[in-house]
Amino acid sequence: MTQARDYLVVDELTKHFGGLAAVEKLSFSLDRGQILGLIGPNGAGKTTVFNLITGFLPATSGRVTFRGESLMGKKPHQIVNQGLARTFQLVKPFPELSLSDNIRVACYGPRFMSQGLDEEAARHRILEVAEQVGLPDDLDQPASSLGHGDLRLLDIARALMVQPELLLLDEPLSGLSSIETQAIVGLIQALNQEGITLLIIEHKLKELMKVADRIVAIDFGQKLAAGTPQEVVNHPAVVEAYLGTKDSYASA
Amino acid sequence: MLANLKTPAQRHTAIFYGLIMVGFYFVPVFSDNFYLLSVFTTAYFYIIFATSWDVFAGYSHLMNFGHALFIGIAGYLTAFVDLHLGLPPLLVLPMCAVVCGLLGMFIGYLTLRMQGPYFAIITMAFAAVAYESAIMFSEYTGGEEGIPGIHPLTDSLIGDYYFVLVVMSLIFLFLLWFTRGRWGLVLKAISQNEDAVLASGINTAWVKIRAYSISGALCGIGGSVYAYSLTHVGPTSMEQVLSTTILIMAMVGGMGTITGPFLGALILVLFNELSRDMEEYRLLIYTVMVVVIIFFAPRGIVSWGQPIARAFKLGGKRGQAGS
Amino acid sequence: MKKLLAMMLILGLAVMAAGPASAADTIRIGLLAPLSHQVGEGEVNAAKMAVKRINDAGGIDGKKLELFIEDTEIKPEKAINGYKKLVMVDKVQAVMGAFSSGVVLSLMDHVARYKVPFISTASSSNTFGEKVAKDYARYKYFFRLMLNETDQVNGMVEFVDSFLKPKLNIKKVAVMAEDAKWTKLMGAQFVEQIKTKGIEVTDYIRFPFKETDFAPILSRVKNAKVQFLLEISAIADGAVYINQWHDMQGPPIGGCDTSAGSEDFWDKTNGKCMSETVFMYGAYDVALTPKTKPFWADYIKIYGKEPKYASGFTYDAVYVVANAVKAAGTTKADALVAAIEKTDYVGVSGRIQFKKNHNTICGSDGRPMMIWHQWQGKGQRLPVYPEKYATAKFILPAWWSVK
Amino acid sequence: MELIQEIIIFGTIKGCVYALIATGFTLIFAVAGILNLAHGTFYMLGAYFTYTLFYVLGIPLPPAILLAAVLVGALGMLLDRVFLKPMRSSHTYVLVLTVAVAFAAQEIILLTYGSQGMNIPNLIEGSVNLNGVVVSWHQLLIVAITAVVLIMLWLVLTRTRYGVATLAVSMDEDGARLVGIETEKVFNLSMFASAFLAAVAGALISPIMSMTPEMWNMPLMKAFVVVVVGGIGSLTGSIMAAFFLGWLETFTGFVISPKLTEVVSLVLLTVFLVFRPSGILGRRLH
Repeated sequence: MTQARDYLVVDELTKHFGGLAAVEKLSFSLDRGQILGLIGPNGAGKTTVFNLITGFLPATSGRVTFRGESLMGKKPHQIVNQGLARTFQLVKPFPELSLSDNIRVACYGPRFMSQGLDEEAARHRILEVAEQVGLPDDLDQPASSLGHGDLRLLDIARALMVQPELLLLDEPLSGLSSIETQAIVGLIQALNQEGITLLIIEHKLKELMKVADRIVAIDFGQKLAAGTPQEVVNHPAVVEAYLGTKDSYASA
Repeated sequence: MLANLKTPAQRHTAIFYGLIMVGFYFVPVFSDNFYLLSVFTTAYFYIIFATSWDVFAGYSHLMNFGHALFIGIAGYLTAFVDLHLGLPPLLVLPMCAVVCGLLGMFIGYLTLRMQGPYFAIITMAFAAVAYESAIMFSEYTGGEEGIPGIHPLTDSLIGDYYFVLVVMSLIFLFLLWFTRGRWGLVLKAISQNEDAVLASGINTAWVKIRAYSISGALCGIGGSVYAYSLTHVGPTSMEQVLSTTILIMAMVGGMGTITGPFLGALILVLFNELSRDMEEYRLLIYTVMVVVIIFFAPRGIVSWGQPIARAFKLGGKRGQAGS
Repeated sequence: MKKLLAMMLILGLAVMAAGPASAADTIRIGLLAPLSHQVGEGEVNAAKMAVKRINDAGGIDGKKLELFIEDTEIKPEKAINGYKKLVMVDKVQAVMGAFSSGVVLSLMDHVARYKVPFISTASSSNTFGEKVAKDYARYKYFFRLMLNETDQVNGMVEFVDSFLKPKLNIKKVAVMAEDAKWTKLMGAQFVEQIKTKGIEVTDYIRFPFKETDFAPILSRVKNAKVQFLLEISAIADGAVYINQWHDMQGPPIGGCDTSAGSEDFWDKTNGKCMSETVFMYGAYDVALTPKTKPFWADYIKIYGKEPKYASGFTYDAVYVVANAVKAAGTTKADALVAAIEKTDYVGVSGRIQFKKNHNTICGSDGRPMMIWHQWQGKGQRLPVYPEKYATAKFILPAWWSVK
Repeated sequence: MELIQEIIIFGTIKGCVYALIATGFTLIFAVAGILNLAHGTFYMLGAYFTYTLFYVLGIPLPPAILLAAVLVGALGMLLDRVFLKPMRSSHTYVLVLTVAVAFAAQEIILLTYGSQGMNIPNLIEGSVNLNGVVVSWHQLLIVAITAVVLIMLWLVLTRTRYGVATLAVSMDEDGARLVGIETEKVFNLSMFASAFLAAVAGALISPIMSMTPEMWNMPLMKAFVVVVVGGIGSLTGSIMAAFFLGWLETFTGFVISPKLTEVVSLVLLTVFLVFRPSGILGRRLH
């Protein structure tokens, strides 16, 4: 239905906060079905890129197109309804709602509602998604009772509920135990198998290299390198940017 | 709605409020004491005001400090329409609902981006503008003394009582239905994390505007009935102290539950009348209550339902009384 | 949850129990008054005084009077509720008092609905009488024992035209009135009538009760170079504008200022009210009727304060009702109304008779009338007009000279 | 042109009172993020305390005003310590609590002093003719006192340790804490200063406008307007906006209609909140 190449195109994207250039003329693209990793040191502007793509921040200049359509000037909820969902770096569930209600909220966007699905179908789908991401069985407990890892899963479940074609994950592995990390890596691969395209910000390069088809490295809002995982991590600019930081590939 | 009553606790809650409501309908059977009826009628008005406040402010946590605006606007509209056009209440009520609903939508649109204290100030400011205008345009509004002589709702006290009660019941039921469904869930989610709701593809701005509009419309109906019942409207119907009282009732009862503001309004009005001799101390007592509630029961009176029910061995292991 | 339910039940029962005491064999009179306003305080004191005197003298045909009081806070909604409570809970046979025409106007339809006679003793709107005249059957339960707007306008015009005009060489006046129903007609009629006397009105300003900044109004008046500023206020606090008037050195001021009708006004304004001339009625230390001066003295003896604007009228109203009950031999509303209509009673405020529209006959000698008092000396309020009752000479503000 | 002179003179007097009210309001908001709806209460208490000290205890007026302002300042600190400290971060809590305190204070004053207006005398009696405009010495004194108080505030904020700490906290609370500033102390002292300034304004204005238990409403609304128009958190902006509002209201009252003065400020408030929430000088709100 759409071309596989240039599924998501980020073209000379720029964001200035006052005098500070958070993102400067950043360009990259993502093909359908791919998993693209976005890496860079802390404060490199990765999350800003996510916020620009998903409409949470207005860009200063440049453009983003998804399936050939510009996303510029669109509101976050409109972008979601084009099939582009995201998670948050700081996990943001609804603490006082039950797990199932956390996921249920996403049922009430037009993307789900327009399919004419009723409450029964919604309930069915909630169970399905919860099982797929591996949430605890008791979906009536409030989200505030979950641990950090399960909250990540909950956030992903909520994003999956809108049935995205392209999923943006913001540091899905940070702060997780190794078992939890393995689970999410597995989940990412499974989702990709189902045909979901993924754009992932991640510090844990080892895990990211396992799943990513390509990687873009940025620093100070500018692109340092792009290519296969091996190419990027060995790129001199990337090595330089990472050396001396504890996030470097060598120590990961 | 009954389909949603999965747990025993929810069923007990429904029975509890159902009993109260039925009880209201039987009050005149036991006594036609004017004083008793007027106390309950006052309580019904405050229930309408507090629950309609709750559907927006309680759920979204955007503190509306100027809810009385809708009471006043509806009151003056009622006075004008009643005295100059002579329309019957059954036509005037929907009219007030529409006007206040549109007003709520307009204010909601203007204040969309505002957070926390800014939202509080602007709601106060809108009510204050209306209040000052009512005093300023005294040619039309009667100034500080307001407009007397609005025709009563019915010919008898009991008729008035039932009229107000029916309106209150309908509004209460509507709000329960509205908030127990997807709107309530989305509003609650917005109050906890608006970004995540946006990221779920929901136009949160529109949801909030709509909720504010509904809040205004329902309060407008209440305001209109209030004016009919007093046969008078004046700027006091938009006073800051009224807005604050509504807010305190809702908070004491428990925000974001509808049932909480219902109980809060009922209990505080009854308390107020019982302590008539202490009327001067009313706001003082309210203030102390607010402090106590915020520190010891931040979720309001409704949150006591659960432990009380547990003490009486009602409800399930994770009963959600009052929600 | 049962606990809650039990609590509610107890609350409900307690409310029911708070109902009326059983009707004893007394004549029950209700009083509506703004308790925290000095006019209301004067109404309450006067009514209590009258009730006590009648009871001390043996009551009416052996029956004692019983007084029930409700606060209006000068708010229509409170007054309506208060009237309903007096009528339905306390089961009074007549109600009197209230203050501010806006409040009384909102009561009129309830008086018509519940048919318990009401005597208004502190409100002047002409609308009351017009309503009674227009729909007698409906509004006949309503009486006013006080001067109405027309009476007061006539008094003010006469004072300005025949007394002040030659003294102050008046060519131009300005009017400032609080924005209330009772001043609506009064202000407009005064403006109209004073023009016919060859006096120009440069400004007719209406201000809200709670106005605190009078600089703009006083500036306009000063710049228009008027020789007299007519004030009309009762609910507003006169001290606010009198202080500013003094500090801005405005033109001679006078008229109706209820707050200046209280002896503490001098202290409240720190003496800045010096030369303000206000009219009083109902009670003053003047021999209008044989009862007027003794009432003034007795009131001060009992309460340690001077009577207020409405005190004399409220005092007389109690007697009017008591006499009517006696004459009618019943407390049934219609008979009581008929008896009140036939009233011819010399009270402390003058000789009381009601017109067909249930207004009091006012203005001429021996009837309820306005007597102008000026703040002078070291805080005395002395009668200066009509000459017959005057004990002091009219003075000018210190900064004013007649050109 | 007497009218222009009048507008300038009376507008300046008004502006001074608004500046006294609003600087304190801005200060505590900038420093502690507290939107204090009980700010007008300090103003009211300033007037009533002065009245009591002057009439009941017989203290001469100038020290009575000073003492009243110090007492109100202490009450402000008490309010901050007892009620606000535990939940300062919750805007909802602060708003509801302070508005509840404001109404409670109104009730207490009503019960103690009654609803009728009360007055204290001018600091200096008598009036002066300024080129055709008669103004009382008291009003001129308000201008002088405001100037002195604001200059002192400026000196305190720029020349003292406390002041520098206050400015630091208002810019970056966490940063200030990191460099060892005791933020709690700063909050507390700011609350004192805020309440003190409001109380002075209340005491100075009450001979002109009388005091009533409802008098706290006006200054609160004016503080909103001044703070929003001047830019939230900007002291300079607040002072500028205070005079702007004073002149604008006076112009409206003198030239257009006295009836419009109250509405002008409210309309200004709503327009700014909706269309320019950062005010004239304020930082942009995200």
